[in-house]
Order: sequence, then C-alpha cells, then structure tokens
Amino acid sequence: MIYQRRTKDQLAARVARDIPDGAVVNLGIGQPTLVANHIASSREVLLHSENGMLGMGPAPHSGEEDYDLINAGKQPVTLLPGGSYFAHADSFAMIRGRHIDICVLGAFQVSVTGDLANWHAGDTNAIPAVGGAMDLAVGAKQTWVMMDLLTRQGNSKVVPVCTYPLTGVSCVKRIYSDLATLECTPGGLRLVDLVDGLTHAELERLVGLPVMPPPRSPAGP
Amino acid sequence: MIYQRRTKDQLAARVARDIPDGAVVNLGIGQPTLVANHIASSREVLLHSENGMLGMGPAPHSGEEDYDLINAGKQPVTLLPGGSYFAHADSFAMIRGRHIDICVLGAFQVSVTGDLANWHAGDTNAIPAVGGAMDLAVGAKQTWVMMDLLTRQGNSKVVPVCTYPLTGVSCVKRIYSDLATLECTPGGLRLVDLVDGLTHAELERLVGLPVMPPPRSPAGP
Amino acid sequence: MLNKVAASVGDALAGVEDAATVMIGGFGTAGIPVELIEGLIAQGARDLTVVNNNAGNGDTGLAALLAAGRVRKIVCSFPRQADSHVFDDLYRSGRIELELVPQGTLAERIRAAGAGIGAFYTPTGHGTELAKGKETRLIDGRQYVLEYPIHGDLALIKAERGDRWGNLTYRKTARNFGPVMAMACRRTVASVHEIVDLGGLDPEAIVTPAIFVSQIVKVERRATQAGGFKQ
Amino acid sequence: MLNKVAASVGDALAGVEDAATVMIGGFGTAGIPVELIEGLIAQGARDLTVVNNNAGNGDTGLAALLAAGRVRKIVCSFPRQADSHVFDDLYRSGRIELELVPQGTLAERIRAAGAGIGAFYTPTGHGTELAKGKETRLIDGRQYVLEYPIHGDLALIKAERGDRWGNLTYRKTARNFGPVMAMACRRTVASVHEIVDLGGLDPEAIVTPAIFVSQIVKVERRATQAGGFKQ
Repeated sequence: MIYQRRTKDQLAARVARDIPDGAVVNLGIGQPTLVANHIASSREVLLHSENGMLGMGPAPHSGEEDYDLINAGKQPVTLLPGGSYFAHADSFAMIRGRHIDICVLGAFQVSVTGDLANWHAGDTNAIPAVGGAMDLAVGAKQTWVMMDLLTRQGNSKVVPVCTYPLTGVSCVKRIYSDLATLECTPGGLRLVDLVDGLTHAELERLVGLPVMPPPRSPAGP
Repeated sequence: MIYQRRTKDQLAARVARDIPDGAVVNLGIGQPTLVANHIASSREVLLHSENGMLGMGPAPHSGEEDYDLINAGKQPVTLLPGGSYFAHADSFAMIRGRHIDICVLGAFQVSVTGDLANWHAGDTNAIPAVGGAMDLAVGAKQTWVMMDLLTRQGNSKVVPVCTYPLTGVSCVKRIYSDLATLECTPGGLRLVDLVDGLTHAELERLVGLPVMPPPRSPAGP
Repeated sequence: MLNKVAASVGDALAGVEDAATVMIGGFGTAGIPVELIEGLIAQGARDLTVVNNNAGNGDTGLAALLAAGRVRKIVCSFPRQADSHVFDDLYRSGRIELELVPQGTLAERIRAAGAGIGAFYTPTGHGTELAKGKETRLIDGRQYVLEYPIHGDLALIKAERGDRWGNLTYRKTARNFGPVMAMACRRTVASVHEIVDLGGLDPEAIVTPAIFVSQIVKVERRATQAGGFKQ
Repeated sequence: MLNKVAASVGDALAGVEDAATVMIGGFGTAGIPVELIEGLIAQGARDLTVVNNNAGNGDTGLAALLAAGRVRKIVCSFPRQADSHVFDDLYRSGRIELELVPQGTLAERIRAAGAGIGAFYTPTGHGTELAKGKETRLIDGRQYVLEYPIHGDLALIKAERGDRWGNLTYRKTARNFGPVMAMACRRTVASVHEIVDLGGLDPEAIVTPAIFVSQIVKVERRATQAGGFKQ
C-alpha cells in the first residue's frame, strides 16, 4: 500500500490539533516551534519560553527584531498583550513545578515506556549541551515528542530501550511522528493514529515493536 | 557605687551608634524597632522588614495609616524613596542568604556562646509562636540582642546555658543591655562597654559569669 | 477564549472539598482575602487544613472560619496575637491541631511545592525544638535541617489588579505570601480590586504570571483595617 | 550616603582576584553584560571559573574572555552553539574544564546560594548521565537528585535602569539570570542604561532590590545584536 509521510507543517498541524484551548505550552527549540503557526485562531494557548516569558507571540516583522526579546531557540519573537517577563529561576519553577500543561520536544530516541533521549547522540567527540530539555521532560504535565519515526537509515527512533544518553525516564506521553501518533504507556506503545495508507501491521514492522490498538473512543490529550 | 540603667531610648541610641552607614538592618519587632528613631541623619541605613519591604520609613502621620503597608510587628509604616516591595519567599531568601548585615532582636536568654532563646518562655501552657525569629537569628550576618540584662526578679538573662527553648545556636554576636554591652565569643563573654558607675567586677557579680575585658582598641561592629 | 474571571465569589469557590488543604494569604492586616474567606465559610467545606502566617484576628476572616468549626489543623508561624482569642480557645481546648513553622521555612516550603523541589536543607531552626525529629546534615561546615514542601489544594489570595488570563499585581506589603501560595496549589483564586484589559498590566511588573492563577474575582475596595499587633 | 554608582567600568571592577568564580548574566543574545566582560578582560584576573548559560558566541564578550585564556572552568547548560568556536577549540584541546548543568538546575543552584539553602532535591536529570554519582532520594513516590548551591565571588549582569541604592529593573528577556546571579555572589556589578533618582523606580516593579547589588555603572545603549541560534 502507498502512504505519504506528513510534512513538517502537517506534523505541526497534527500536534496543534491536540492542544486544548487555554493550555500553557512550551515548544522547546527547533522543529516543535512550528506548532505555534498551526494553533487554531479559535483557541487561546499561552506559550511559555523557558528564558523567561509567558504569552509569547509570533516572529516580528522583518526589521523589527529586538534581540532582547528572544525565545529559547534564541530567535527574535514578540510578546502578546497579557504576556509577562520573569527571571530564569521563576521560569524553571514553572516547569519543574508542573505548571506547564504540555511541552513538545524533539528526540533522537524514545523508548516504549517513554524514556527520552534528545540531548546527546552518544558521539564521545561531540560537545555536550543540554539546555532546558531535562527540566522540561520531567517537569511538564505532559511531554510530547515530535519527530520522524525513522532515522535516515530507516531505523526506528522508537526503541525498546534507549541506547543514547537519557534526557528523562518515563516522561514521554505521546509521540507525534511523520507516520503515526503513538502513546507511551507502562504496558508499551499504543496507537493513536496513522497516516492514510499505512496499516497497523506495516507500522509494527517499521518500528519493530508491538503496538496496541487505540482504545475504542479515542482519548483526547 | 551608683549607676544608672540606660532607658529604652538610650539603649536604642547605643545600638544605633554601632550601625554603620549603608548597612541593611532588620529590627525585628517590639523594642528593637526603637533603634530606627536614633540612627544619625548623616547615615543612610536600609531597613528591611521580613514581610516584604526594603527601605522602610518612619511611622505615618496620624490619619495617614495604610494597613496594607505595615512592618513585621504589624504597625503601619511608610516606604522611603528607593524602597521596594517583594514577596515573602524573596524576603526570607534575603535573610537566610546572609544579605542582612545586622538584625536586632529581643531575648529571654542569651548564652555566653551566643545561643539565643527569644520565642518561648518555656511555659507549657503558652501558645507557641515563632514568626521570623529563627530565620533572622541564623540568617543575618550579625545578630544583636537588645534587652534588659536582668529579669524583674534580678536574675541574669545572660546565662551559661539557655534553659528556655532555643531560637538559634551560637548566633548572637552582641548583647546591648541597659547596663552593659557584651560580645558573645566562642571563649565566652567579652565586655564592650558599661554604663557610668558600674564596675567590671559588679557586672560580673550581676551576671554571675566571668566577662573578659575589652580588647585594647575597641572593635567596631 | 481564556477567561479566568469568575462572576462572583460564590462561583469562584464552587466545589471546594472537605479535608482540603487551603492556603490563605496575608500577614497581619495586609493581604487577607476577607471576601474569599467569607465565601469559603458560605461554601461549607469542613475538616480543612489551613496554611496561613497567623491564626486569625478578632472575629472576622480566618477567625470566623475557625469559629465555624471548619478547620482541623493550622500550619502557621505566629498564631498568638493580641486578638487571636478564637484560635486560642480552640487550641487550649484541644479542638485544633497546630503545626508551628518558622516564617521563612513556611515561605520556602510553600515555594518548594510550587517550584517542584522535593525537599531542601535550611539552616533555620537547627538545634531548636522545631527541628526535633527532623533529618539534619552538615554542609560546608554548617548544620542544616531537611524540610519538605507544603502542597495545597486551594490558595485564596488578595491581589490588586488582574486580567482575564489571571495575571496579578499586588499592593505594598499586602503582597507577602500571595505569590508563593499561588504557585503551590492545584487551584488558586485571587480577589482583585480592578480587572484590566489584556495588556493593561505592564509585562515587566506582573508579579504573579497567569500560569499560577485559576480564577480571579473582583471585590469592592474597602480600606484595610487595623488589627492586632504582635507585641 | 549610600551611593553604589561607579564612575566607570574600570572602577566597578577593581580588585577582582585570580581564581574567582564569576557569574555572567545572559541567555543567547539577551542580557549579556558586554561592557562588563570587556572590563574584566582589561582588569586582568585569570584562572577564573565562569558561570553562564552558554559558553560564548562569536569572538566578543565571553568568547573574548575565553580566547584571552582567563577561564579555567565553565559551568553552563548549553555550550554548543552555531558560533561557539572559541569554546569548542579550547574544549577539544583540553584547555578548559566544563561542568554541564541542566538549565533549571543551574538557575536553582544559583538561587539556592542566594537564598541560604544548603542543598535541594530536584527531579531534573534523575536517571541520566548528568546525575551520575549524585545522591538520589525517593520522595512521595518520585525520584529526586540532590544538588548543591553555586556561590560566586562576582556577578556581572546587564540591567536596564538603576538608582544609587542599587535597585534594578531589566528589559524583556534580558532579565534571565540577572536576578538570581545578583543574589548568589559576594559582589554584584550591574550595567544599566539609565540611572534614575532615588524613588524614580516604581517600588512595586523593582526586580532586583538594592540589597543584592554592590555597584552599578552606566553604559551607553547599543542595540542588542543577533547571535547564534541553538539549532
């Protein structure tokens, strides 16, 4: 059967669909920040940036960049009316104290029970850098991962046990990928949805792991 | 020989004399708050109140009381230009983090090595209340006690070992009393000054403890 | 649309459960959310654990909640005041439990709950009766006591201005415990004297960001009243 | 009279000792006290331990301090950036020591130093390489790692406005590590773009109260420059 991978924007839109009105969300850095562009205008979502801002708005118009107003990825952003600035210790108190409803992170690997590896690809020559990932992974009420399901070499990034250094243990609740949306549960992976044309059996073959069928009435986030 | 006890105001003035220009000072509640009235106008001292204020000013004029602006003793006060308000956790971070140069507290008993008892007179029937005394006692860079040297019954409030429940261990540096100023050192009490007419020998008789003579050049605070 | 403005105190306090831990802001006369306490009395929840710096003044506010027999236990630093007769009577007759906590440790334990800290070592209280039975540790030559967070089900706090997202500012020393209590509870209800449009609060001067607030309710400004002095 | 205004960056930074622990504010492009770092390079102290979220961008500021060979060790959360080549070279050639700390743990360890906390338990990093060898503890069903404060000798921070007592406000996300670093060091020097008269800052909106600041120095405003992205 023929199936089509979700594009990065389609994937971002898929994530955005599950973010409820009024949620406080941290979109980490890199690819997950695309999610902000796809939140329905009917929903009011408060974006938190760990460098000290709640109510983050979109990128400024060209020429209006203010490099004192940046997101965690160090890109210039804006602040919405109702937004606030605070210091780093307060910002991470929000994270660690479980006040962020959802954070969306990229990943190198996720285990079936929700262990996350996203800060270090295990290359001993690489300069390690962790940023706020470890705080976000264990601190948010729900941690979602957004990634391609397979590496360029075709290996599954969802694994029985992570082989890369961990970011957090049993912290990922959902995996939004280009091919399927999966839930990590103590009992293993559970399917949420598949791209059109991809079968459950084919998905299991790609990830090399059993995937439980979705519960009868699909759970919201 | 005849000697005269310092009045409460004379005692407050004696304490004030030792507070250097630019110091950050917490005057606790009750008698020590009198010290504020005696700080020389040539010195700028920042008064901290643990309920969330730095740069506390004098009592308001009658009729201008604002009960949203009170000191730790719950009396209406004012804020000087340059003053600031902050929350309780931040206020006690200042205290515990050793940012207060001097705090002045009352006491039931002080031991020769600087143990302080000032929150509970040991009466098992009494309702206990500690407030911020334990934080101030161990948190300030210097804790000074301001009290009468003797109880109404004539017993010394400076004791070999406190019999009342402790507020803090080895935390009092100086005792300013109606009869003498004393320093608590690991080696025991050391005299700083006496009221006119009181001899060193008579002081030792009153407190019932040996008191070392002052060092040759009297130490500043 | 995110709108945390409750129509009334009654609406804001619906559903408080028996045996809840309720944090109530205020220090002395300043920052007591009187209207919210009255609302809690009307709402009827009982067997409460209350966290507050004091244990009530006179016969209103927290004292009235105590007098109504709704409070099983109080966690505070300074229950004894000139006019704390309601608490005094309950305590002396063994009808209320008291956990006495040094004021800075109280604030820090509440912050720890809000900041996701599992426990912390403080020098405060070491060697005193209030540290009896607690773990201690020598760190860098100094003795510390291990203290645990205080989590709450509900915070009732008095703020000054708010917006529909729940951002708050306070007034003078009425700020006191509001900001940390708002962090530490599953639900935080704040009274404000003014509700402003979104963007009406300076983003540099918001003290409690929206993330910590569940509902705000406007109450009329009454001048804060004088109350009992500590000494 | 209490006057913390230094006449120049040079005056403000006199006497920094070799082997000092220097905390430097800033996250990405925002809040980097460039003029103070330049002043530190000119002052000449060496064998420094630097605490900063990053490890320098391009060839100016912290990168220039590193390039000058003044830094023995860096404590940070995110050294690797698009243009962190100065650090990268030093690190790969073994000429600088790196202590990598999760960003929230970094902020909290600095706060702990400022707030007199002896140590604290955080859930962050449990079960990861960054918690290797650290004490852990199960609290209320959750695993925590014991972390210790980071104390500094000198904090260099960039603020927006200040007064002669040392009160500070910040600008937008340039606030970041400034307030906690100011608490955690024996001496804190802040650059500001404006010095106002006492009372010129709103007491409700002062972010860093005077108590945490040793000296302030006015520097000309230059627009904050773009810098390396994380990814």
